[in-house]
Amino acid sequence: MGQRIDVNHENIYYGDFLAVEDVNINIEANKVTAFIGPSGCGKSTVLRTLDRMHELIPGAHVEGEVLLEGKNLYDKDVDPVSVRRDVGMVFQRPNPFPTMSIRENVLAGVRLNNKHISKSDADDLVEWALRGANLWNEVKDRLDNPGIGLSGGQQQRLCIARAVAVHPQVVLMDEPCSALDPISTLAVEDLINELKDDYTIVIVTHNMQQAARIADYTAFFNLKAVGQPGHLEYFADTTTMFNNPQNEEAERYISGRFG
Amino acid sequence: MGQRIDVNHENIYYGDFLAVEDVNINIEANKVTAFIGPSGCGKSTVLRTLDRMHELIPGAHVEGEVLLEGKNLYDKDVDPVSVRRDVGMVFQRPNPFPTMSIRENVLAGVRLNNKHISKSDADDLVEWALRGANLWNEVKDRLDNPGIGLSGGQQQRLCIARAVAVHPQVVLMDEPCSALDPISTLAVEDLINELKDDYTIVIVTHNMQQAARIADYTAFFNLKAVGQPGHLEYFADTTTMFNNPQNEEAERYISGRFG
Amino acid sequence: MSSQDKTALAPSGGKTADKVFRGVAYACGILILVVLAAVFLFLFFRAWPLIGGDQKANSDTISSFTGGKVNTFWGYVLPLLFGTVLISVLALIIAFFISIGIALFISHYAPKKVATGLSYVIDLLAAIPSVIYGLWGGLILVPAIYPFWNWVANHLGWFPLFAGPAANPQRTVATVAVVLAVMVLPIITSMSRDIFLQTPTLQQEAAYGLGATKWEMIKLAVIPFGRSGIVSASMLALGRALGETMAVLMILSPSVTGYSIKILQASQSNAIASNIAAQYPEANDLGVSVLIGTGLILFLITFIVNFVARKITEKAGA
Amino acid sequence: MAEATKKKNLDGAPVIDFDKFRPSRSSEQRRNVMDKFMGGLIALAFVIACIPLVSVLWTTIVNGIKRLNLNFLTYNMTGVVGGNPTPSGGYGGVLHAIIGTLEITGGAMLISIPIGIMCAVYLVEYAHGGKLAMTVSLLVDVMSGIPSIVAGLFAFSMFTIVFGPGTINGIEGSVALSLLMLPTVVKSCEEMLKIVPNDLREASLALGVTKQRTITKIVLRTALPGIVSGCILAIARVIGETAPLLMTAGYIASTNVNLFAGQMTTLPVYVYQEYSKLSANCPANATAACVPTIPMERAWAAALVLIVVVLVLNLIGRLVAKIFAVKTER
Amino acid sequence: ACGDNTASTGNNSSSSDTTKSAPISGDFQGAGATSQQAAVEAWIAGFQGTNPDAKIAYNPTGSGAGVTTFLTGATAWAGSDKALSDDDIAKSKAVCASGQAFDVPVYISPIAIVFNLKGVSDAGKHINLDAATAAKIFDGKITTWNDPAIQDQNKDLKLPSTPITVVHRSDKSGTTQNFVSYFKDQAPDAWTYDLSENWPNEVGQGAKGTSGVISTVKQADGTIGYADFSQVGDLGTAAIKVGDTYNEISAEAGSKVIEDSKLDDTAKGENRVVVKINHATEAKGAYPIVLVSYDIVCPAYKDAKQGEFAKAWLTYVTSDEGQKAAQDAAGSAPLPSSLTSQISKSIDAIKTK
Ligand SMILES: Nc1ncnc2c1ncn2[C@@H]1O[C@H](COP(=O)(O)OP(=O)(O)OP(=O)(O)O)[C@@H](O)[C@H]1O
Ligand SMILES: Nc1ncnc2c1ncn2[C@@H]1O[C@H](COP(=O)(O)OP(=O)(O)OP(=O)(O)O)[C@@H](O)[C@H]1O
Ligand SMILES: [Mg+2]
Ligand SMILES: [Mg+2]
Ligand SMILES: O=P([O-])([O-])[O-]
Repeated sequence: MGQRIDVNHENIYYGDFLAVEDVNINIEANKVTAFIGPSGCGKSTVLRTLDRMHELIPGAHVEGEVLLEGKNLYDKDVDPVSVRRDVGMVFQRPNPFPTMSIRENVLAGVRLNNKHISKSDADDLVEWALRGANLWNEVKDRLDNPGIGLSGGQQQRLCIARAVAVHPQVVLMDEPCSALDPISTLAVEDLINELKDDYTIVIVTHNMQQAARIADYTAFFNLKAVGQPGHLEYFADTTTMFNNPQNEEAERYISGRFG
Repeated sequence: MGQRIDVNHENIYYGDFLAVEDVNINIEANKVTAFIGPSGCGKSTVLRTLDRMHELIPGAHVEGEVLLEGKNLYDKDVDPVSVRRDVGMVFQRPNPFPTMSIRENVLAGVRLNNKHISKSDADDLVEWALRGANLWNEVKDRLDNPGIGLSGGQQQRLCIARAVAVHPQVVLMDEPCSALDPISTLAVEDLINELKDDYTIVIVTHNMQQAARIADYTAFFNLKAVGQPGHLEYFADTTTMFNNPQNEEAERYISGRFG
Repeated sequence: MSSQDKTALAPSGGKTADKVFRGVAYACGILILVVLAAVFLFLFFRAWPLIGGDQKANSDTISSFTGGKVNTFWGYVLPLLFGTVLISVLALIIAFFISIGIALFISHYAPKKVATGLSYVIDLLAAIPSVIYGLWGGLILVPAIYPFWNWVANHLGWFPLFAGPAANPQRTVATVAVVLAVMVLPIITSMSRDIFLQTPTLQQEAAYGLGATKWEMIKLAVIPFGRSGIVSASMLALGRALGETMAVLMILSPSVTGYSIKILQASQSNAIASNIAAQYPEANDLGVSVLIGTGLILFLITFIVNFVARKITEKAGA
Repeated sequence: MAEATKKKNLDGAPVIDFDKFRPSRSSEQRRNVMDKFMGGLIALAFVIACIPLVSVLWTTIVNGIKRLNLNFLTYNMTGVVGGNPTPSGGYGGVLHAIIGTLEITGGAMLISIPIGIMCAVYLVEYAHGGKLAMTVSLLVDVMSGIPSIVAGLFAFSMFTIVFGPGTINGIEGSVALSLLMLPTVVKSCEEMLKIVPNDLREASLALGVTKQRTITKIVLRTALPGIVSGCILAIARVIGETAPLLMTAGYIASTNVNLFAGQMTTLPVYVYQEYSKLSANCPANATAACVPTIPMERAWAAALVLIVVVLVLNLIGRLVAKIFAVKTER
Repeated sequence: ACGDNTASTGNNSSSSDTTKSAPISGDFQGAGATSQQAAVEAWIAGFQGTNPDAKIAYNPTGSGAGVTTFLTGATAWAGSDKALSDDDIAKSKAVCASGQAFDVPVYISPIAIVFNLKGVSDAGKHINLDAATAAKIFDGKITTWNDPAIQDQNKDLKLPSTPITVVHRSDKSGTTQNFVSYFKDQAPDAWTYDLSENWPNEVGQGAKGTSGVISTVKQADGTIGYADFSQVGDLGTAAIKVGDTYNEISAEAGSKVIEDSKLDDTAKGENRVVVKINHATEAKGAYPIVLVSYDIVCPAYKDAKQGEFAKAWLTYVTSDEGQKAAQDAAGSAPLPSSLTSQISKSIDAIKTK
């Protein structure tokens, strides 16, 4: 089962620079929540605080709370490693491990937890994950080829397969489809739809059609001016957001009259 | 004035691997031609043969003709450097020069070609190009900051500004908007519309709405099977392509029923 | 901006510059071959009397080097070669893991400010001349390390490498290997640190995103990325160890002939480079030929070592 | 439609029991322990390495500081007899050796850095894994294994053949050192050029910039900090060479500023020669100013000077690298 | 030139008849024996006192390399611990303007047997050794300090059972050859090796250079080695049995052996002054293990200036003044008067025109 995330009064810094200010958002379990907004408004930044990836950047830190099923991820006693195990992530640019084969890439996360996996279990898992990412047919004959030998789109799908193969509770996706063609995009969207039965999904997207298609809730981030911190402008269920937004900025953005 | 490109019986190889087979296409001057098709079908590959960037990959070569205003780019006496000066290119991933400021990045094409340009001309050129790429307002106060310090979307717009700043005859764009938010995308689309008065534009895109919005002609590439060479399946003016395609594969692809 | 001096496909300026530059680059590439050929030919030419000269005089010369114990070239050079390789390999083994550890410490563990300072210290240490290591090793380390090696000889003496009794003073292969390890350590460290620091953030985040611990992230992203760099750093290090002259000369008590792996005993082995330095000043013409012959062997052995290492790198890179 | 695709995607996909892959408590513990353990080992490696390194520096500083003063730096070794002080009140110095070191190393830099950079450019930018390039790059690796003593023999004999027997001068030492520097320069430049993202070359070439200008203005410029630090490492490797310089540059007590004629003392050779003297004689009637241990003291002081010279060079290199530093992409 | 210390003025105050001729000027180079280095430094300083425009460099490369370089014509003179070989004499014809090179002794130094033994050497005591015992020690036949052979000669010392670690030169060395030639002459049964500049056996530890030997001996208890007397420092030394007494080492004691020695009549060639050291000497107070080091010059040079220099140089070096300078700077033994006439005859043979 997926888990819910509640973000309370979150301020996000890069060193001294306050990148995103006072975010409050409730992300429902087993739903898809989309983050939209103009470039530089901090969508990626907020997303990366949900699995404590943000703090890997030197000097970066977070104020406020991020509650995963009520438990604050930023509590002293929480191990970021286990947070990241429960909250998977797919990045904007495809990043397969260059020295690993396609198969090993998919298994990379699982191998960390469990050194000894029987070959047949591994085979099953690889097939499941690759089918889910709509990549199976393209690569099934060359599972032992290096993952970086694939085209950009294929690489990104491989990364999605790798992320879902560890079966996280929450999956964060930062523009996972921006490098994909429509067919692959559709397949990934279907996969997201399917995954939400089991997991909570948060996705950053520039494609509003995509948000409208797949998200249950949509968060609109905005930026008052360049150099100012970004903030969460408006959060609503997707139908309201796209059909009847109660926020002027959001309406202007969605209708393309922005800026 | 833009120039027309005619591609005749073009086969494109990576080493021994025939990536794209027998492309024949006529790209009209001062029009926007869009390349669409599934991932891996060779859109980028074909695009990169139009300014002889393809041959920079070791072992890669091309058979057939690419005529720029009737002159074969692949003739013995043609200098690929001057081809690339006349045919500009914008890449899928933003690639500003990391050693240069925003301003220097825009001027790179002019400066690196050892052209001397007065400061006021340079200022004008920088402003013109950055405005065209919808980046001026965001960066006008920090033109001397490094280009690499911008966000992904901003970087890509900077690259577009850099490409148009050299006033090419033809501009090739490989998914230039895939990392941009809708606002920037709209601005770039407007820019493309504006540029086609002077130049010929070829754009690879995954976003069919975008192709429909901006292209005069659309080329649909396809792939019979993985490992097989890609080919140009169908070429038509955009209205025909999206409303009444005379090709079954294209129709299935456009309507999203593919695969 | 308005001046559009466009004639389509006009030949571009700078074409000559392009050609010249390319020519110079090629010439410099080829120069490497020429230089190396010159070195090889010279060594071979100077060593020629060993093959084509008066064999009686040759064996007399070699006898004079070895106090009459050996009078053939191979009998002279093979033990030297054995000693050279033994010392260098031991040094590399000692240095390798420590260096990788330090490199990782700097690149991924130490706070940024500390790391910058440490990097600087390591870079500086790479520059400490071997003659200073020789001074230090011969005067400070040799007496200081005796209790340790003596302990090793007493407790691990059953292992042939550590067969006792430990020589006192410890001017032995073991001590020299430690000094050479210290000398090559900064080379491996600074090169692998540079590579580790360049591990793409994307790769590292991919690993972290899967729930990897720091060490697992290093195993998944950093080490594979740096592997060929590590190998080539080790190669450079081995090269330096094989050719190290002064430190060995100033510390080791050399043997005249013989193969031995008793690294805690004195006068068991000698290295080619330090032997050349020791014998060259007093050698006559033919003696120089013999020494250059041994230099040629050393040259060939580094060739083989580097060749093999190179093949390993290639395989790892594939 | 979602139903249909779902079926299509996972049609035939195995059913996975994810509990099998769950981390067990023990495995989690094992991973945590492993993480801590390796972190500890890595820190330990650092501490272990620090012992000899600190000891080397400490010994050199403590022993070297004693005789390191302005007099030592501004006089050479002419007229120094036994343990007796010179008229200037010192005990001889290293001025001639500092000058020799700077000139000989500078000569080696002038020879090997341009060749090395261009050779790296050839390997990375022009030769796309061709046979010649493979050979060159292999031979560069081989060359990096040339023992310094062999380089010395090579330079010695080359000059002997060209300029007659017994030729010993500074440039001969430079040639020997450049042979040692060259592969280091080539290799580090090669690494640095390889790291420059191909995107940048394409971006530049697509602007219609010639290859030469792309290389000089984009590629080399982007790689510059790395190249500078690579060259510093290369200099660092050779500045302390002793054995080849004993054969090629010789040893002289007075100052020689002419790189092309006459013997030249360098700091490492000076250190070694003073170490070899070990002690000086003080005759029975000598005054208290006669110091019998002066040669070793000079050796340590010169060693300290050598380290300081290296440090200063490093600082300069770092400053250069910083001024031209490239902000790296995240 | 820059950084020069003004030549020391102490030495040339005495009115010297030997250097009456016009001052020499120019660049002159020598190379050779390391043993001479300290003395040569003093000589250069002294020589420059009267010839301030002469720039002299001595590269202590080692005797062999010094002779080799001299035979290429690149240096004005060579320093060598060993007399020229017949081969070298023959080769020198090509280098010298006329005649062939010859050698004259310039530097005599006793070779000390040094040791480091707790309770003995650090108490400032010496040990007594005869040739056979010393030879056996250095051949590894006697392995502990309290071996009866040693103890018997040192009744008043309480010797411990510490194992003996022999320390010898690892590089080719004139010191080694001069040292073992004493064993060869005086204890032929105990020392059966051929005479060579290389250490002949694998006993103990080797070290590079005199400095290496001294620092090794200093590093551990129970070590014994040999080194030029000037480098002994505070290490213990052995008194050697000459006749019925044990004579301690000193510069004068070394000189006495040479005084009691004859010229080597196997050294063929004009003007050569080669000493055949009489190890069997019974002269009172003589210390028999000595090293004689030579300067090698041509009787005539292609460049007359070099000849002028060589003549003046040797004249100064072998003069009382020069020998005194060497004695002060290097602790060497003075050339005995028995050799001086021969030496000055040879020096006179150098043509300066
Ligand atoms: N590593 C970093 N160091 C410093 N500032 C950063 C860093 N990454 C992002 N920022 C800044 O934080 C702000 C938010 O950036 P972020 O990448 O989250 O925006 P975004 O909404 O994801 O944009 P895009 O749609 O272009 O991906 C921007 O002002 C950006 O310049
Ligand atoms: N550098 C290369 N070397 C070898 N093969 C390549 C290379 N680049 C692309 N290919 C192959 O050429 C074919 C066409 O690739 P291309 O990148 O042109 O596709 P595309 O249509 O642009 O895909 P996408 O939409 O994912 O960008 C693919 O099969 C790909 O694997
Ligand atoms: Mg983002
Ligand atoms: Mg593409
Ligand atoms: O002076 P030597 O080095 O030959 O003893």
